[in-house]
Amino acid sequence: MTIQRSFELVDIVKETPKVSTFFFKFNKIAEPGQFLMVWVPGSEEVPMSVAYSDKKSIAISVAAIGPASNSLHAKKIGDYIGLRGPFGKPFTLKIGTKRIALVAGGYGAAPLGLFAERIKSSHKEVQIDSFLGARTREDLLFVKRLEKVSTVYISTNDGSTGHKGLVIEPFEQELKKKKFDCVYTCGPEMMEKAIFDICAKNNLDLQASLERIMKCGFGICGSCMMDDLILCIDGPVVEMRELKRLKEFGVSHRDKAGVLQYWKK
Amino acid sequence: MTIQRSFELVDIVKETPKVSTFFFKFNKIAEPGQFLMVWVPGSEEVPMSVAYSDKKSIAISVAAIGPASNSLHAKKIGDYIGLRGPFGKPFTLKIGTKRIALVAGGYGAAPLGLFAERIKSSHKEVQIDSFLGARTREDLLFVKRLEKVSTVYISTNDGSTGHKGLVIEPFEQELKKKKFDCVYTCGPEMMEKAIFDICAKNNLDLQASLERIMKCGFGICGSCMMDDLILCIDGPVVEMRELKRLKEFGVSHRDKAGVLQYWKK
Amino acid sequence: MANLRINLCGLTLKNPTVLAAGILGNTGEILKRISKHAGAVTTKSISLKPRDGHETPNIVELENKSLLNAMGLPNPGAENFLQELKIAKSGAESPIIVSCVGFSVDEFVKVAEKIGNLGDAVELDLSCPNTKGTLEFSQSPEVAAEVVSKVKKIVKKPVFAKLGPNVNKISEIAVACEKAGADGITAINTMPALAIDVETGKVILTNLSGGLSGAALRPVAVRCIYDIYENVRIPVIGTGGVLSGEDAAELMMAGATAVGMGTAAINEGPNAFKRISNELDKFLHRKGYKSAAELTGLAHKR
Amino acid sequence: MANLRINLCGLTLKNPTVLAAGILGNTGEILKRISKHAGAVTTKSISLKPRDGHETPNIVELENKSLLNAMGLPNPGAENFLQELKIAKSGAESPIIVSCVGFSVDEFVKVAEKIGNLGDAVELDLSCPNTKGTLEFSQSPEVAAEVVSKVKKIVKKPVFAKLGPNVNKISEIAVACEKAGADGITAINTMPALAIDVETGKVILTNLSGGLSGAALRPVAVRCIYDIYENVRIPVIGTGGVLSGEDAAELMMAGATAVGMGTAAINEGPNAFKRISNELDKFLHRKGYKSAAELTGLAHKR
Ligand SMILES: Cc1cc2nc3c(=O)[nH]c(=O)nc-3n(C[C@H](O)[C@H](O)[C@H](O)COP(=O)(O)OP(=O)(O)OC[C@H]3O[C@@H](n4cnc5c(N)ncnc54)[C@H](O)[C@@H]3O)c2cc1C
Ligand SMILES: Cc1cc2nc3c(=O)[nH]c(=O)nc-3n(C[C@H](O)[C@H](O)[C@H](O)COP(=O)(O)OP(=O)(O)OC[C@H]3O[C@@H](n4cnc5c(N)ncnc54)[C@H](O)[C@@H]3O)c2cc1C
Ligand SMILES: Cc1cc2nc3c(=O)[nH]c(=O)nc-3n(C[C@H](O)[C@H](O)[C@H](O)COP(=O)(O)O)c2cc1C
Ligand SMILES: Cc1cc2nc3c(=O)[nH]c(=O)nc-3n(C[C@H](O)[C@H](O)[C@H](O)COP(=O)(O)O)c2cc1C
Ligand code: FES
Ligand code: FES
Repeated sequence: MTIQRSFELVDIVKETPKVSTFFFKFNKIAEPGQFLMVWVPGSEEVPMSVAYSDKKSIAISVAAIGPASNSLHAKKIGDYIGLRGPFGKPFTLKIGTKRIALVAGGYGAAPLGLFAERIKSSHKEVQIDSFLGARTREDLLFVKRLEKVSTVYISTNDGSTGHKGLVIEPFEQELKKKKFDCVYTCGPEMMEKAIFDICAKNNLDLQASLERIMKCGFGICGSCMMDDLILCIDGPVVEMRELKRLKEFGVSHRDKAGVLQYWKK
Repeated sequence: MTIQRSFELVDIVKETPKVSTFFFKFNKIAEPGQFLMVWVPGSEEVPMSVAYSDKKSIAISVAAIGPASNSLHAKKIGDYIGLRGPFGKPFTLKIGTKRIALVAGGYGAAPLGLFAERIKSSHKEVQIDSFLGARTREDLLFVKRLEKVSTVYISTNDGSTGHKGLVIEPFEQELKKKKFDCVYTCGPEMMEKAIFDICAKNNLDLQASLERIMKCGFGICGSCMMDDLILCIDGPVVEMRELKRLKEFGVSHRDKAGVLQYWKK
Repeated sequence: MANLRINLCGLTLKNPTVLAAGILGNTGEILKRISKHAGAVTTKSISLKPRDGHETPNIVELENKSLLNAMGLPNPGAENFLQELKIAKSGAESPIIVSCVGFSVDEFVKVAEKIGNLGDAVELDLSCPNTKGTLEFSQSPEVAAEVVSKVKKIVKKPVFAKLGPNVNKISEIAVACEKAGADGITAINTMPALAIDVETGKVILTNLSGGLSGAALRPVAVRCIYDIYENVRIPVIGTGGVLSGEDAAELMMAGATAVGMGTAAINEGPNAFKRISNELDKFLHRKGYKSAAELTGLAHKR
Repeated sequence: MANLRINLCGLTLKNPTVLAAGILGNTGEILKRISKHAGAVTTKSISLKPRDGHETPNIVELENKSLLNAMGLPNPGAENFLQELKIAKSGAESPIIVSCVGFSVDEFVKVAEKIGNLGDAVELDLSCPNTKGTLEFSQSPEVAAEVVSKVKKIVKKPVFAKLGPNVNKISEIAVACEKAGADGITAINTMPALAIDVETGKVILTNLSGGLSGAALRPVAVRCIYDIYENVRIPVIGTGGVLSGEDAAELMMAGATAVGMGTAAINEGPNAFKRISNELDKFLHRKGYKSAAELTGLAHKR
């Protein structure tokens, strides 16, 4: 039999003007950082990080920006949406961890939000500092959700709330005062690269969730290859040790044909 | 994957000059009366009743009489033999049963032996009378096995031991003295038919294991059809209620092409 | 309850499930028994002379409810089958499709002459992969068409051409059959395959190769049905790997009017038809369809 | 430990497992990584120009470790692939088979000219069922032979012709390729199939049909390999549904010299090659075989 492809959309929560969270009836539990391949019947299939997950349901938080994401935003409760997965390596907590930092840009707050909740339910002792950044106040995602389980530092490009500027700045600030056992980041690659540089300089452990074109989710299409990593299998979460040796991180990615393309700086 | 086809032959026990019991490593448990499809690689596949069965092994007791059975007798410990199954409906014990009779001809003692042992391990209170028949003394199968769990009545055609004559005679004798809640029989069809007639006359419940050509074991080949029963699925054990309405029982059977053939009387 | 009734070439099927040819269908009594729940029943493929079929082993069980078989068309032959058909007709609760097979065009005609008008429809098994020569009837559009048109001259009942997947282009063969007068297509027969017992290094089936059926065949069947539906106007009895009501829905959405089932009936016995038509009913209800017939060809709408 | 080494047209494979074309094989670094455990690695099928492949969804997961895919041959194109091949060659630990694909005979020749001599062997993908026209190369003995003989004139390395199951008679095509000079056959490619999402009534793949691979394909692959082995003398890379060491043994007993794996590598990642060659080793040991090579064609002995 075809492994069940489409699942009932049971709830939609508008989070920001652009981002909504879509809840589905789904019985496989995902780990924070894992992703689903999401197909709106009649449209394309694209990867989406898991934002919530329990025994009965799963959710993704999607920014409406192009054909695939907009077609999902056009759906109503009761519709059926194709889901495959969960795929990939999740964020992990090392034994003995006392304090961590989460640095999120855009919908990166979704997997990090889930990660923070999971930590708080099983490892209450871990201190979490969350750094959230957005263009403007109303684009900030999961502020309340993260406030429940962590200390939140906000930045907006336009200064409409919190620190005016990049999310990196308050992070560097706190870094001077606190000892983070590990930093976790999910967001635009250039932001992640900047975090990586800071962590490398400060000898801090890091896990970054990387984004690539993913047309299959498990090792076929070749678009997600990054050096000798297959990001859909070996990632999307990649650890410091690996990040350090990756020549393509922050430099280049592959297009749908698998041709190497350089990021515009 | 091909569901495992061949299993290691781990022991061979010579029971009579013609019959040996073959033990295999096998992890499915069979009920008494169920059968296996047994394939000696390089030869044919034929049905065989289960003679012993536990979590780790299964056994069949086979009379060497023709090509298929002889090819099995030619095998050694360590060889691999194809087994499929177990298939079919087993003998069953009704609630409240106090005394039963087992009537076996030839290798019919194998499934009935297993049945008697299973009853004794879970329903100690049930009284069992076993009627075993054979041509001659040395052809008698499972006398000791059945003596452990039942009262055994022996008949041989040549009178070399026990009653001289048919197995039916001591059975009819005991019938006069005892009240059997159910009779169970497995052996040549004409013997079963005779038992059936006696039971019908005496208003006794009966379960008979019927034999037909079985080329598949689960409803395809059409050789085991008997009226509207598919004996490999609906049998081989058939209850009184069904036996009464079967026009072909003791009368006709089907050949490999599915053509109706009448038993020579 | 949704309306499960189907019109197949003028025959009324109480539900879309059909007993596929070659399984359980060689005696009148069994056909009658299965007709209680199946929308139609197909007989074993009947040849001119009785056939014992291939020596055992003739079947391999595969994982995931799939099978490999090389029965070799065991059947009592047309003459002996007259009596079985008579029994079947006396009290069958759904239409009887008489499957005919031949080892030459001429033999197809002779079998059809003998028994083709005694059921409610005829199916021509042009695609048995397990006997020498029989697969070829459906590997050439010309030969397939010749069998269909000659049988059509004799048989007054609807004639279905049964095709197999092991061809360059199944829709070409279907079109040829339609042009030759076929009233419907049955698709698909099994796919040639082979299994080896690695413990002994021996090919399992005495016939060496056999036909793959069941779950593994379903995606191939759905593709064939989809292609045929795009190219012909006559109805299709979709067959291949239907093990649940939703599987049946999938074949219908691909273009099937009715749905044949072989392996399901092997795995589960005659009860399969009741269970699967119940499941189909539930599916229709859950999704708000009023009738099973609405499903046919649904996936072709854009 | 049994001897797992295999000689394939003069190439030495450290074990019989081969990364099949189209999976994981589009960058030099990944090919290198997989070559650590696989006996040989096949590149993605490379066309003359870069191809994005079909729009997603391009894959359907089926029960029982089977897949349906219609990737549409995404690949960076021959020119861009030169660099990847250079990286792969610098440090690959097993032979690299360069898979070439074309949409005309001429294009096959051009791709082979550009990259055919840069690996250790060439495989001609004559049987991709998911792009218009590409399947036909292996559906006609003449066309298949033409591609093979023209490429043979250019390429100094062993040339394998990759065939698919969706033909009337695969052994005929294999014989034609052998006569045209092919050094080996790769069999089989995926089987055309289709899947519909019953909840929405929509065909899942954007390309509509796709190719069936994995467990469901294995019995078909075993049959094709068995047939080909009976009819040609050149070695066969058996491919289709190998998910365990015993599956690999089955394909080898049917006639394969080496064993390609696609779906296993998808299900499990690069680790599949290590696991399956370990399992094969254990199987050989348990059954008392001294070398993997002994298995090839074993099931043909009576
Ligand atoms: C691991 C991972 C997790 C992600 N998680 C989220 C998330 O939680 N929320 C969220 O909103 N987005 C997420 N994305 C991004 C998402 O996959 C899409 O890139 C995004 O929705 C934009 O696609 P679009 O078609 O709407 O718009 P555009 O960006 O305009 O895309 C144009 C076209 O490019 C192609 N395309 C773009 N991105 C991808 C991609 N990543 N893979 C394949 N094809 C692509 C498609 O054909 C698309 O139609 C994630 C991506 C990855 C790799
Ligand atoms: C439910 C059932 C349980 C059985 N249990 C036992 C048992 O426990 N012990 C035992 O010794 N025998 C049992 N038999 C009988 C057994 O299946 C064979 O009939 C018997 O072994 C004789 O086969 P043969 O080839 O040795 O000899 P022959 O009787 O000479 O047979 C000649 C040929 O006829 C065919 N043939 C004969 N019988 C069958 C059959 N039943 N099905 C298919 N083809 C057949 C074969 O092609 C065989 O080679 C059972 C039969 C059935 C139906
Ligand atoms: C054991 C077996 C015997 C079959 N015999 C015949 C036959 O005699 N004639 C025929 O047209 N098809 C025959 N078939 C093919 C089935 O009718 C059907 O087309 C095929 O099995 C696919 O359906 P399924 O997956 O539901 O089994 C046979 C199939 C099986 C499994
Ligand atoms: C996702 C996917 C992509 C494939 N792409 C190609 C390809 O580009 N060229 C090719 O010759 N075969 C391709 N194939 C076929 C495989 O190489 C292989 O022949 C087939 O999948 C059967 O093997 P498997 O069952 O081990 O997967 C592809 C198969 C899959 C599953
Ligand atoms: S998403 Fe296709 S290979 Fe990773
Ligand atoms: S044994 Fe074949 S139908 Fe019963």
